[in-house]
Amino acid sequence: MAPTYNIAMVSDFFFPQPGGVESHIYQLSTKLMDRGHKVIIITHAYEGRTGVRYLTNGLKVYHVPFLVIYRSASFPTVFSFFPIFRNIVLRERIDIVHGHASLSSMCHEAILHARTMGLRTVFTDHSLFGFADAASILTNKLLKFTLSDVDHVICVSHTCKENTVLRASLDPLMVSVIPNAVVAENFRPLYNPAETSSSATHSFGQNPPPARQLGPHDMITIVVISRLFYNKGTDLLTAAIPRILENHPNTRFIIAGSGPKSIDLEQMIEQNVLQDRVEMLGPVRHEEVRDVMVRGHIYLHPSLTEAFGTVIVEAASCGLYVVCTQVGGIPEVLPSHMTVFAKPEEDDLVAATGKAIAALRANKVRTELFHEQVKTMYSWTNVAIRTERVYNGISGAISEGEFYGYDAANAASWSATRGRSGVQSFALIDRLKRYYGCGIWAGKLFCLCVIVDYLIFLFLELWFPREKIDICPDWPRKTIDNRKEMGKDGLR
Amino acid sequence: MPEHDGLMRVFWPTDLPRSDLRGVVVGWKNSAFDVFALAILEEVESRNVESALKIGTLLRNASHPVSRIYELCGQSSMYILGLANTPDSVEVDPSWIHVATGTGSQVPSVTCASASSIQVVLFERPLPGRMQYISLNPIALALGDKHGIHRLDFPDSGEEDDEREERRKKETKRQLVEKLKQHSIVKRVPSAKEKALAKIVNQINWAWELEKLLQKNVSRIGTRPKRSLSVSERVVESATTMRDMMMMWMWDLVIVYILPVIKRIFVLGLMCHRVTAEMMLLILEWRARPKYAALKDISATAQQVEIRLQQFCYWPMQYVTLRLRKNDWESVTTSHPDYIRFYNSLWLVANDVIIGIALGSYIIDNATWVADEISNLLTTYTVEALQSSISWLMGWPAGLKLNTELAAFLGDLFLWVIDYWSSCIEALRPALPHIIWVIGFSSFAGASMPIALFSDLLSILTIHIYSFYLASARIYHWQLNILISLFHLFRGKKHNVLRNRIDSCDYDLDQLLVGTILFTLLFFLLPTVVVFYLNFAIARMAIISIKAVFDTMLSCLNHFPLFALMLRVKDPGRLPGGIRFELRDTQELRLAAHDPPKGHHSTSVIYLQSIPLNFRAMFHQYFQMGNRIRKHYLSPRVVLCLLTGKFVPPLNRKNLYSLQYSMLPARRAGVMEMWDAVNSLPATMRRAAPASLPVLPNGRKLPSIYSGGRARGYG
Amino acid sequence: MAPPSGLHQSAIPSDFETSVPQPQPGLVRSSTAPVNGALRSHRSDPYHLAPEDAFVLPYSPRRLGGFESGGNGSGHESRPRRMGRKDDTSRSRSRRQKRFQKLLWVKQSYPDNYTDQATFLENLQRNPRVQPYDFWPLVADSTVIVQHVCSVIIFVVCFVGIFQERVSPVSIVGWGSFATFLGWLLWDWWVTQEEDQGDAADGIARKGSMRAFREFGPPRRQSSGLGHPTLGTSNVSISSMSNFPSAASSSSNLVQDQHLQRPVIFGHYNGVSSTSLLNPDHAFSRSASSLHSATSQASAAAPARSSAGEEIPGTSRYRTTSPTRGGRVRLSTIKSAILIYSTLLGLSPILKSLTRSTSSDSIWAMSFWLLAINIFFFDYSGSWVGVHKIPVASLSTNAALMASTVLASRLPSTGQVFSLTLFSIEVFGLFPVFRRYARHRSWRYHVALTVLLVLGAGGGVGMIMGDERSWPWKNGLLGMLVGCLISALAMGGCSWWLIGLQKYKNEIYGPWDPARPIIISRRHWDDDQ
Amino acid sequence: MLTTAPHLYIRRPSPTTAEFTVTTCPPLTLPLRLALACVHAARLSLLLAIILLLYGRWTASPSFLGAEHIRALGSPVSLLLAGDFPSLVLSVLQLLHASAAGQVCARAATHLLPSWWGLAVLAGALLYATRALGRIHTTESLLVLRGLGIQTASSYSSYNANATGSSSGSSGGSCVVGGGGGRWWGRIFGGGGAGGNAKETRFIPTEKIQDVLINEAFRGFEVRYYLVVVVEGEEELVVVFPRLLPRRRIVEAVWRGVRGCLYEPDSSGVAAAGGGMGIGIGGGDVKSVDEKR
Repeated sequence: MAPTYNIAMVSDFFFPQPGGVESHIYQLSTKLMDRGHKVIIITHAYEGRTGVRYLTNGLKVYHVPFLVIYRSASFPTVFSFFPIFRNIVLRERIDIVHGHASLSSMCHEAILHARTMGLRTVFTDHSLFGFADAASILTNKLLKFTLSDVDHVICVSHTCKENTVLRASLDPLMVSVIPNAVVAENFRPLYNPAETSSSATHSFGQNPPPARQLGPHDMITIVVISRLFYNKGTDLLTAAIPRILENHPNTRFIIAGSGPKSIDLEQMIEQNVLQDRVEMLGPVRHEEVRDVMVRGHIYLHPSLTEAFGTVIVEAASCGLYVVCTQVGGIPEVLPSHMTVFAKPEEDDLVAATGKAIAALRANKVRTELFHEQVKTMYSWTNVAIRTERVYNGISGAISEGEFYGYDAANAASWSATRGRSGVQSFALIDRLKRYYGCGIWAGKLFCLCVIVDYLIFLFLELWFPREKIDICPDWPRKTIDNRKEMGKDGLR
Repeated sequence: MPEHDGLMRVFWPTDLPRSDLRGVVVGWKNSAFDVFALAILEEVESRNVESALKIGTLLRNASHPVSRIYELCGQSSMYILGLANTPDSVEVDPSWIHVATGTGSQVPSVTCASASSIQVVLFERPLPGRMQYISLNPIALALGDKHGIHRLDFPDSGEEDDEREERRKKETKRQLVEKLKQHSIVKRVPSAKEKALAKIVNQINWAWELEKLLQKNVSRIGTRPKRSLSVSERVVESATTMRDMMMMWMWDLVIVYILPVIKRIFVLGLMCHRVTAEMMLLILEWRARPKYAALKDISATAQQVEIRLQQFCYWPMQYVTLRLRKNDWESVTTSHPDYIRFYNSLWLVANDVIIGIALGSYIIDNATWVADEISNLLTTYTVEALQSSISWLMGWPAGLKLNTELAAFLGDLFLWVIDYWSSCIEALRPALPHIIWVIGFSSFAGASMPIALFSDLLSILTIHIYSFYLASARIYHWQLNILISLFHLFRGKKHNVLRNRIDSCDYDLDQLLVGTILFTLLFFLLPTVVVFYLNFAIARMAIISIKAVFDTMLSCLNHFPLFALMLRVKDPGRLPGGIRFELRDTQELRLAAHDPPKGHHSTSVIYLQSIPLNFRAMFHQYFQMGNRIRKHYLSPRVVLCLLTGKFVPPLNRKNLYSLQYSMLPARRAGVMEMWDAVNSLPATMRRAAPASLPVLPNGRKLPSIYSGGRARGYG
Repeated sequence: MAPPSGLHQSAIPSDFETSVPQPQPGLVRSSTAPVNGALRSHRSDPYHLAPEDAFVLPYSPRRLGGFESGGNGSGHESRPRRMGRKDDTSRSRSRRQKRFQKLLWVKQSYPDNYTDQATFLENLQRNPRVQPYDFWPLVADSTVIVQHVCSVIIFVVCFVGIFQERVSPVSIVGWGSFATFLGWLLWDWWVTQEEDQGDAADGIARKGSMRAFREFGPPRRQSSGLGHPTLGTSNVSISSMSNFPSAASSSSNLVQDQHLQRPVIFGHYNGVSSTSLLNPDHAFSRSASSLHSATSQASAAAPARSSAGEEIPGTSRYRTTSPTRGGRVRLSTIKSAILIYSTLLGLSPILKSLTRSTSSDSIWAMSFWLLAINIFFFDYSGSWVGVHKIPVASLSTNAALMASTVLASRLPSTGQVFSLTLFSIEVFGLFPVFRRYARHRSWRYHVALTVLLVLGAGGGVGMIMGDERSWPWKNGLLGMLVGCLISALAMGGCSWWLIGLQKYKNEIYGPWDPARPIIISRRHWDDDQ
Repeated sequence: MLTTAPHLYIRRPSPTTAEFTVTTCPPLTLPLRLALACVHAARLSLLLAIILLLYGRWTASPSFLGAEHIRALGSPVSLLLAGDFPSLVLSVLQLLHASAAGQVCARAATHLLPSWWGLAVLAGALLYATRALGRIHTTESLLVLRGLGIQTASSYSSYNANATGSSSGSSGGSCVVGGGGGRWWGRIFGGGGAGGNAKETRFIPTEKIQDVLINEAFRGFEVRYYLVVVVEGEEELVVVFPRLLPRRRIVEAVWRGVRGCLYEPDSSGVAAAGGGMGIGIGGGDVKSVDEKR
């Protein structure tokens, strides 16, 4: 039986705030709990969500009261989080701290403190950053600080992995690529609403659902669901929509989402009179996304940067033909027969959409098969299993050679700077060595921070002794049959 | 009985007379195993008592209808609960209890055959004659029917946003509570015992009177040897009856002939007073538009007069309601808060008048001195201090970089107005002693009147500061806005009204030039305006705080819970603030109870006390008012207004005085209603007249209570 | 920001604008391919990840660190890829078991943290669009800054002169106004010339911007048609007389694959090629911030401009037909001049006493900082956006004007105040426009102007430095000499230094960078509404 | 030494009635009693010192009546007999003032505190000190009566650390909010019955009890367990043992006890079973509790 762990997911972003990271954390935790681990979530207090809460499946959420600055990213106070974090970790008997989202300062602090307390740490990066502008440079420094002493890093796509390796100058072997997933049951196409998940084992060919034929003059609906920010490519969208509608008579748009750019869209609609062909729904809740998607045939995703792009997987799972820009990790996500790629240019986008529409009209695309295929590609259980392997690796449950692959021997060339992460020792001097390599001035500064952190840790051990902290009872753990899961997902 | 878990609950009055005689315990049976002992009838046979209970001899010649007892105690009849001081040899109904009330032990030892464990709840019977009673939730000193009207009254006041915000918070909290309801594991239906608590409270309140009644009728029970009276006793008896006859005759005489005349005159007087009051109230509350402020919102005096009139209109109604309680049992506790409120307001007015007389006489005696003082204060603080400060600002004060020309201009302007004003004050000075005298004279209507007048006088005499404040605030605000927009222009941006954000915009050259020069100009002129503005703003704030002090004094004078405090000191039993239990140590009970406890019996003795109302609840409304004032003046909103030169509104009088209305009904009774009420009173008196006859012997029976009750009541 | 970097950033785009036209964010990684329908079908853009990329054998496997500039590599690499894509499906299916693919949707037999030496970081590129500066163009570009600094110095000199009552304010403002008038006449003459060409070139514009007409009907014809041809021709003219250093510099500053660019530009229809230059938003953002935020700035600025469109009658006014246009322009110019004149006349008495209570030192410090702001935030990019769209860098102009106002308020008499303020308006408000236009007009004027300014500034400083009683012209000449020396040293030294700094440049680009979208039709629905 | 960690007493005379008391008061041993006595002596002397300071300041002030005038009032004993309390107080104070300590205080008052302001500040500070000293032990109790309801009581004076159960139940043990103030008022109005027992009780009838559950909340730098009663129709939860917040062991014991004692056996089975759930269902309404903090 595989060992089970007590895992604490730390991030600034969690429900009730909607978003990709949030649902990722929730789904992953749920699946991990199904696999018999104990998972708690530490995030900051939201409006109307404070204190300690239990979600329905026994997932425990600590909403730590913290000051929130921009877009629910909490104010970076390096050390003030430590006492309460230590208290939670001790009372929950945590042995693995798993931070999410490189923009959440809470996660970084948690990883730092966890290392000080001698826990294993994992970090999951959900976003891409450039190297040019000042903000990203600052973020990269911070990330380097955190990740120079982390046990393992998980990225959602290969592009994300490259980016993270470069940003934090990491050993590529301690960075795993584990994609996001979708709950395929929640994103069923319209035509077979009552479909059991038992058919997940179908191969593509056998008993396919009836193909829906599309006449040459049927109305083709193009769906766009995204927050209307600049980096979501709303400008492209705004520029492309009138031309697409001009080129293809029987098409209409459904746009869901809100943001600063929505005004531009409305302006565009009013200017060349398109009110009857473009429908703006405004913000939709995550559970309504499917209902919006199934109203359309094509999903248009004009994003300018995207680490993974869960939404296009959801769209494909809903049986939509996806037109997306060829940026970031998007090309890795879906096979080419589900997508039409476009360069982030107005003309190219228009042309790609035209190609997609033409293909649909010619009924060349078997969109009704997408659901099954996507279901076999992405499942949270699979993600959970792979994450579990990472946990096993860092906690030494599986041997290092196995974990770091066959070339662990010659990989020494890769890990020039730091020791093997699997055996990363908690000795203060080793950690200081690692931090010192972060830069000329930054290295010294980081070492200072670490030393202060360690002193605080000693003081806390003295002031709030461990035996004064109540151990809280575990939610009854689930036990699963590992082999079945393995067989089901057919992974290694 | 489904919820029978062998728990026997016995309510036992501690102050039942203790004796070693055998007796029958009579009381209520709320449910099986939940009994309430009323009295021990001594030396009677249980079956006689049973029959007597059936035919109701025990409640003979009650002073008031008996049915009311049953309806209020929630039981249809009394039962025999058990026997007292009987040897265990006597075989009885197993559900009966055996009580041993030895004179030695203050706690009776209760045993029951069919109960595995027993709760003995001891309590002390409140004396209805003294208007003592117990209740589960604290007595309400304020009328409760405000809030609906409170909302309707001023939707457009300054408090509005705060209140809305409060309401929002309440709403979210309510939703949380709703969510919490879904969390409870098992929803259990409360057992009969648990539902009985309200009834039991009533029964406790009734216990004293009922016990007295029962004891009075004990003599009628059973075959007691009725020995004939001796002669002497007969003589005495006839004499007493004779005297009673005489008194009753005279009493009738008074009631029939003299009383109606007096009452009629009194009622007529009341009515015409009421009509005049109505008219004055109409004047006071008249407002041109619903938005506009009525007279009573503007001046404190009008407010004060209005309150007094409202009280005068309310008293007769209160009195009528209080009179009605005379022809009911004294244990009916519904009207006690009314009683307290009524006499509280009476007392307050009396105190007010007393203090007022002292104050008024003092003021009248040395009106001239007071007038001089006031005029000196006025000249020193509202004229000279202002002048000196302005002239100080005119020469560069404290190294502030003021613009000389502008400072000179503004200073001269204000100085000129002040000179004009001071000349007006001079003109007014000779009349001041008369005004003071009038104020002093007005204080014979109560000390609150001169205070209100003073606060009005203050606001009238400092009207120039107010206007200065307004003017400087306007200028400052205007200049600030222009500066902000010009600063946007300076940065080459402009505020986009449509999207409510700052957009970048390329201006024409000439726009830029003129805008920049103006910006520089205003920027360097700003400090001058700021210091002047601040000067007047501070003065304004000082005046507002003084007026706030006045208002607080007024509200203290008008609504200090004086009577309640007195009661709290004298007889805490009359202000119930809830109940509390105390678990008594049972081993001492065991020692006290001489019989060794039976094995399966585990008895727990609980002591029930009524906790008097705490002081926080009494002064609750003052806390409320304090909160209001704090929220209005110490809020960041006000600071923001001060900084941006917006007009800081004074606290809306209605909000401040909502405390004061809490003693008055939301809408006062119309003239006709009052007429009906006052006329309904004599009829009730008639009905009450025969009923009030046995009150006398009754009163003779317990003189202490009645004298006590009356004296404390009306004294 | 530090002066050298500022100089660097502002120097590059300035050359793009005046030089060969090209699609707007012309250097974006994702758009180095022409925006051409014929070329779009095959992938000529190697930096994109595509699903197929996982199957084909990469041309030159790269490691961390071992990179040459991605630009040249791209050209060779695109070919074998294109061939390899013919039969990708069959081959990939055969290899699916053993080959590692950079895909997420295939279940592959490698651990999650497996790092494929071949495909890992294959798309990383370093300094893809660093172009080596060469010396003379940089010097030529730095003349703009020298001009501005010199004009500021001249202004300060004038103030000191007035303040020490060595020069009479009236003479200064008189000469200033006279020069301004001359400048205006010259400018007006140029304007009329250009508009004649513009009307002549209207026909070309018709053909060029067909799509614009289709989208936005006849009433907008003039507006959308007007802009391009003038610029189209001007571009042609400039690039034709490319023996001048300016053109040389601009062409040198182009992207490495010019051979690819040029046919595109001229093969491409005129509307598109010139709109990107015409778009004032881009001009602004270019000058204001680095290349990355270009489009963001533009999109932010777009609505503002659109809403500003109605307010300023000028824009709509210029769209009328040519003959009466010039007259109206002159009328409006005269009107605004009169307006400013009277405003100053009215305000100067107040200005005189404005800062009397403030101590002189603080005033000096304040004006110094304001002038510094002016120098640093000045719009050095000679971005040419049409005759009547005078791009005024608001912040710098306002700062200079405020400084002059503050300085003027130190002067004792109203006349001095008035004249100084007026002079400052001429120097900071109008003169830059003239300079820019002169530079756009011909390089010769530009150089002459620069020399004049340097001489004047040096001489003025010399005269101020020197004491009164001795003969001032000696000092003046000395000052001119020194000034010329200093400016020459500065221009040469700074350029040399900047070139020296180039080798420390290390930019990393990859698929993770947010793409910069190419949006063509924005201008249409931005400008006219 | 004076206090211990909060620990639990249970008095349960019958299975349907139980009182859970959590107190910081260790069992009263002789040294403890001595220490308490010392503390009280210190407080008394402090109070006396304050009074003497004020009095000394007063004697120094011109508005003083004059010592001989006060002596003329007569001996304290006679005044006591006469029942003239103000002058009695005066004379006693005068006597004390005449004593050595009084002299010291007076000198201190006249020299150290030239202004009334300083004096007032000092007096306030000392008073506060005495009151703060007053709270040595905190005792909070929970009384469960089947069929009646739950009553929480918390008292935190040094007298009745162990008097919660056996305080003589005469009428009107005053219930006043607020710590020391409560004690003073209790002295005055409580009829002396409760012996200065500032006891804050709250009775909740059974049918208004919606649920009794254990919850967690952030407090300062830690997460604490606490027992909470959900009252129907109220938006604030009633926290049991609000000041002590005992540890999980105690809280759970009390919770099980309440479940078993309050309800009839059929539902108490559910209570025993719902151990984890009792903790689990707490999540709902941490907000109001947090606001309580």
